[in-house]
Amino acid sequence: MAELTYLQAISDGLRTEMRRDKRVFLIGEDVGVYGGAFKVSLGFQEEFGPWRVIDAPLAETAIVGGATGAAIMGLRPVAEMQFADFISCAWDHLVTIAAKQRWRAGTPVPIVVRLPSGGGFSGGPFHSQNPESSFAHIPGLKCVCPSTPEDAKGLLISAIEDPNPVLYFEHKHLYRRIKGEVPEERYTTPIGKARTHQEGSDISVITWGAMVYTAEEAAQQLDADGVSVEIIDLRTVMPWDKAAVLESARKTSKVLVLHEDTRTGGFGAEIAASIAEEAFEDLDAPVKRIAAPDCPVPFSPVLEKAFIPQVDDVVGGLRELAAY
Amino acid sequence: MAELTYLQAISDGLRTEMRRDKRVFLIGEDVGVYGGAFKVSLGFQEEFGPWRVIDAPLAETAIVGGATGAAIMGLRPVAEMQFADFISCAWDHLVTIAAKQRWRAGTPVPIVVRLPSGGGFSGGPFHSQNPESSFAHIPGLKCVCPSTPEDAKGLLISAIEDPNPVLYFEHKHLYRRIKGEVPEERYTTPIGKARTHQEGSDISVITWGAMVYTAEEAAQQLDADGVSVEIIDLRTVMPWDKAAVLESARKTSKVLVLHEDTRTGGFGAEIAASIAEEAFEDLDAPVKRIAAPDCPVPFSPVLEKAFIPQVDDVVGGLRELAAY
Amino acid sequence: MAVREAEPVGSLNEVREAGLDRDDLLGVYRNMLITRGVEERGHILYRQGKIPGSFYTGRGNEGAAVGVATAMRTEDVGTPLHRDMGVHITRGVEPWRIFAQYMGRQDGPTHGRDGNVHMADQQLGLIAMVSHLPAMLPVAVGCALAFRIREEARVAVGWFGEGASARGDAHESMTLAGTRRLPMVFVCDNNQFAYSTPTQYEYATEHVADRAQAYGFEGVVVDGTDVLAVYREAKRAIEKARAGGGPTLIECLTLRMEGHAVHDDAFYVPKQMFEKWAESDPIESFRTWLRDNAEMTDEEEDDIAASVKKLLITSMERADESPQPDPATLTHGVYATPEDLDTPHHK
Amino acid sequence: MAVREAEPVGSLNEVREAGLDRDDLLGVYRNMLITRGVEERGHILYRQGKIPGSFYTGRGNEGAAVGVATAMRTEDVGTPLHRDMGVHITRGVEPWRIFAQYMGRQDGPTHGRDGNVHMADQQLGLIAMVSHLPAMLPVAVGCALAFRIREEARVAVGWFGEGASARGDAHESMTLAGTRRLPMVFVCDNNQFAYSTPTQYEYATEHVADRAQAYGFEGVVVDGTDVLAVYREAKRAIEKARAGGGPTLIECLTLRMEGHAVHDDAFYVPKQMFEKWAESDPIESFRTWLRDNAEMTDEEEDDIAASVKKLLITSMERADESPQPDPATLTHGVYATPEDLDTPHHK
Ligand SMILES: Cc1ncc(C[n+]2csc(CCOP(=O)(O)OP(=O)(O)O)c2C)c(N)n1
Ligand SMILES: Cc1ncc(C[n+]2csc(CCOP(=O)(O)OP(=O)(O)O)c2C)c(N)n1
Ligand SMILES: [Mg+2]
Ligand SMILES: [Mg+2]
Repeated sequence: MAELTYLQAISDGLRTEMRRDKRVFLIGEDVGVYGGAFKVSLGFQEEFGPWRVIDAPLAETAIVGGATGAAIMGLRPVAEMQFADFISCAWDHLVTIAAKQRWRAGTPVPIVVRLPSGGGFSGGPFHSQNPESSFAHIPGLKCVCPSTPEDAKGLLISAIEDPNPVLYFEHKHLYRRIKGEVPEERYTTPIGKARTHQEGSDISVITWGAMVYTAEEAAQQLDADGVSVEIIDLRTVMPWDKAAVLESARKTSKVLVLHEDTRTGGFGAEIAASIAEEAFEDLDAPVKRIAAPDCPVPFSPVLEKAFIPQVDDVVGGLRELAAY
Repeated sequence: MAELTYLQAISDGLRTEMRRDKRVFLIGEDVGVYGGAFKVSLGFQEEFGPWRVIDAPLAETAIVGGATGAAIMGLRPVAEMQFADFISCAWDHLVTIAAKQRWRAGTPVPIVVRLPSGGGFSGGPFHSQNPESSFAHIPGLKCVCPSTPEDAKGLLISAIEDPNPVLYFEHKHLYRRIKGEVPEERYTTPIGKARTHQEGSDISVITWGAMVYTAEEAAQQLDADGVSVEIIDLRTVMPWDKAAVLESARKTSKVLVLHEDTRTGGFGAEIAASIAEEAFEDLDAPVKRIAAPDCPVPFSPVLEKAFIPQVDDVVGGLRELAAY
Repeated sequence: MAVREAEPVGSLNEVREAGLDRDDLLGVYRNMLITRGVEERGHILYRQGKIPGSFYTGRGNEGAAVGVATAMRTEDVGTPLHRDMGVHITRGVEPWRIFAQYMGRQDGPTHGRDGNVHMADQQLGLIAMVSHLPAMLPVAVGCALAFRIREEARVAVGWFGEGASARGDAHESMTLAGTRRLPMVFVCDNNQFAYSTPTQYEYATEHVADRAQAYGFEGVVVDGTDVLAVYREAKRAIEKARAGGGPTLIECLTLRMEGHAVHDDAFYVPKQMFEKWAESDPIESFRTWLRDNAEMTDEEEDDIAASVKKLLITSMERADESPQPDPATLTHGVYATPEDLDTPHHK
Repeated sequence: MAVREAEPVGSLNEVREAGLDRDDLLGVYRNMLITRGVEERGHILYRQGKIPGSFYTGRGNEGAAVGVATAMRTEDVGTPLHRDMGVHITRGVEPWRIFAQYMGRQDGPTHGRDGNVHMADQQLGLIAMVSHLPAMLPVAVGCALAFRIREEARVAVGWFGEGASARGDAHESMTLAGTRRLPMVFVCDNNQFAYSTPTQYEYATEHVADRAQAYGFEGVVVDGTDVLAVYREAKRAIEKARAGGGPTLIECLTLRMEGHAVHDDAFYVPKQMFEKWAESDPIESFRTWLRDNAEMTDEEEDDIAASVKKLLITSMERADESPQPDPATLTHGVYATPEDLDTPHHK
């Protein structure tokens, strides 16, 4: 085991697969000579050559559509968006072709799209978004959102191995801030299985990505109040581990769903609606949602703080639930 | 009052605005000489000339991005997608520019995008979709989904008048099947106000678009069982009339949310989650959702029937709720 | 701008040099007849109410589609569109499966999940089109990229209409293929209309092929009703790509001889255009050429016509026996399983 | 392919004919100094930790940006990008508001909601860019479309980088503008790198302007460090567009003289390239030209330098007094109200 940052764990996962399986290649803007905007693929072009680490033109449709074609020919493309925000330029290819080709024509499309996402560093409206909810609604796509270095590596390997299009959301705010033990060997983390980040008995928090740490800090404060909070890190949003969520909801009877994306129509709505429908008799309080407000992500630090759910917001929500 | 089809009512609304306000123009593929794939703008080019009824190149980004620019210059563009499905090609322009320009830079973008949507005629995976849920999640966009000829006209006029980007979903299956009285003069139907399609006291159905009629038929069957069903036609999905929905939910204590789009992460989740959160104490049963299953829209009639929620499915759901 | 305008094809000898012997030529003729026959029968089925939804054909494009497909090798791949039935036929898709597809039956390549020519047999090196045009071009370029990465001597062929040439997907595809000199051939089915829209609203050059230069490769315009000229140009481009010479854009000029789809009477196409192009019907032209240059006999001609007719009739019957898909399977296969990847392509 | 390569600018007389008198020229020089000064001061603020997020400049592009903007009339509109600070300065945006924008303060054009050059003063005929490149091009073409519909003698100018030229948005924009001959000028800031990516992976022609022909209009390449040559070409293109002559693509060739953004040391740019292009710094070149051709005196030069310096210092001070935005207003204005449309543009 080595202690790696979240970012190093992503690099490690990608390198592991590229060494193991020569069908795997990386394509994206500035991923080669530059090593990627965040240096995830630093040194990769030297190791794997220019045809397995491809500096693409500034053309997201060509990158994602091209990855689709290469996947159909038997390769295992990993496409990098420079920022998750730019995936909007390849929306059509993901929802129209990659998502539907298996069901429609029996053609699997095993691509991975890496999406540096999330805010917290004044990236502004177009370098901070968390678009996973939009994709989770499209049948045929998978969405994974690791929060720990260990899961970052294991889920990337699972994503590459998966025979479906997988959107891999890597949270930029965790890149260098979060460190953890990461096994050196190859391993996979299952897609569709939640992780209990911390056990508790009074309230469940269902969340993923950077919000796991916000929930953790808030839970510490609740602990001081004598309220025991369970944190479920969904890890993968599509498929999502409904069984684990319902189990936790039934145990605690009170649930807070927390995400960094905006509230209305966010994936938290699906989770809350499912719990409210399937654990109706077990709930002692309405399922509460905390998410970003319905507006773009602001640039100014004071505004961004008001936008991204903060520890205090979560503490407030948990206290409300505790008091219900 | 004249009796018009839903399609004629749309034409009527568009013609009314184009006659009244010379800032309004129509742009889309085949909208001019051909009168639009569904003939909504038949005869418009003769009346308004080729620069107010513009046959666009096959280029959805140019159409929607171009409409955005023209709107910023003070015009009131109405852009037609040949089928709603093709809006995926202009996703980026809607979510990146049109949706955010007002908040970000103080620049309103008063465009209307007309989206012939919905299934029921073997259009297959790419001519049948209902993509309103995807857009309803994006702050800054409005989504309207009329179900009656009267609302089709009034909401189109409201959409054109609205200073924001409005996605106007016109359901193809209603085009010629649904007729109704439509006032001849100009009028607006408010965006954000639901319509009680039928009053009832035992169960509320919250729905929109073509599903209003499915709900109506199902309600007739429940009536025979002695169960009184209230049908709320949301009419506009973003903003949605939460007050009206909560009021109905509180009255009946049992709610079914019904839509033609696929279930997981569909806008029904937002509605169900909101009701479950805000009317928690008033519910006598879990909020139930009926929607299309999580797969693309099939071509074959037998498959499509299994895909689009049918009267029997709704009857089943209502009976379950009634028995709860 | 300078593009090459391809010469018509001359003698049997010339064609032989390009790689087709007399038997091949009769095969090409047969494929063109099957192509048209499938679509004509489709029309009948449609009128009989057996085809749900809408219905599209490629009448007038049989030569272009069969010509290009004939120039492809087995190991090459392609993404044909709604005017390119001839590609499916030439690659060996059995007509009964196409009829089953039209009718939404279980034995169509998409098992009733999609309709029309939204289908393909991947074992035959074809990828099923989506409606969104020309979204298959980036996919085709991705195939070419895979061949380049693996250093395989294979070529990808991507089709697009002159209307769809206006979309960004065309540009990004040609940019990626051109900058990386990928083994890719772009085929533009220029049938002069995009639904009702004439070409001057789709592009502002004389030819779509003029654009090739803007991507650093060669463009050529060919009479799309001349199957052998199309074949020769496609062969040349495909082999050039295979040899590492980079992409080519081949523009096949035709007229869409019917409405955009079955409901459209094409009132917006001038009558004289139809009349003029009717004179160069690709099948009739090739038939005449075969008689004049390859001594096709009455007997041969009749044999082919009869065998095609029989094929079509039995195919329709067989298709009609195919069951409706089972609604219980509707949601199966939204996600692939690891076993799905266990195909020759994925080794 | 044939594009015109523009001549460098010659005498004062020639420039006068193109519409600039001596005072104008000193104004152009001043705008270039302010442009660079704003970005240099931005660097300082960034190092002082006063600018959140990242920070981008257009060093080396001052001549191109100011040159084009000088050729625009008040009633024309434009969509400048992240290398085009000179456009904002020339159109009259006050530097203190730009510093406030950089620092995310209330008085920046976006009130702290967006950062960097993601801003514009619409009253000055500019539209705020988004990050997504070149998504502002279709918007600019839409402005040109509005002018055409209303038959106004106005022109829209859209900027894009040579990297972003690879994206579909560029293609669809040029297609619509070219087929409809809209009053539109496309300006390519070709600074030879897209982040770290050199031009050969973005386009396969010699020049980006080679592509203009593929859209049926004229392309011209101009030395982007020669403000007067840029001005002349822009003037010509803008007036041609105004007169109904359709679009032009102007490619301004420069080198991006710093990293992509402040964190990037541009290790991938060969040293000699920097050295070579440093010799044709747009400001220094123009200063020399003014001394040689317009008899700019030491005194004039010092006056301008001093007034710019003063402007920048007071602007920074004023910006620093601007309050932080109020978090309570975060969600205001996601949707426009009817009153928002009550602007001159919307009558
Ligand atoms: C992105 C997209 N927009 C709109 C359509 C609707 N549509 C179907 S075919 C067609 C015309 C296509 O013209 P062209 O590319 O010339 O091909 P043709 O049908 O003439 O062969 C249109 C507009 C589509 N399929 N895809
Ligand atoms: C659609 C899109 N993809 C990726 C990016 C990330 N990005 C920002 S600037 C840049 C390079 C742009 O190159 P170019 O167009 O040449 O403009 P330059 O920055 O060199 O002026 C990239 C890739 C973006 N802004 N938009
Ligand atoms: Mg066509
Ligand atoms: Mg550049």
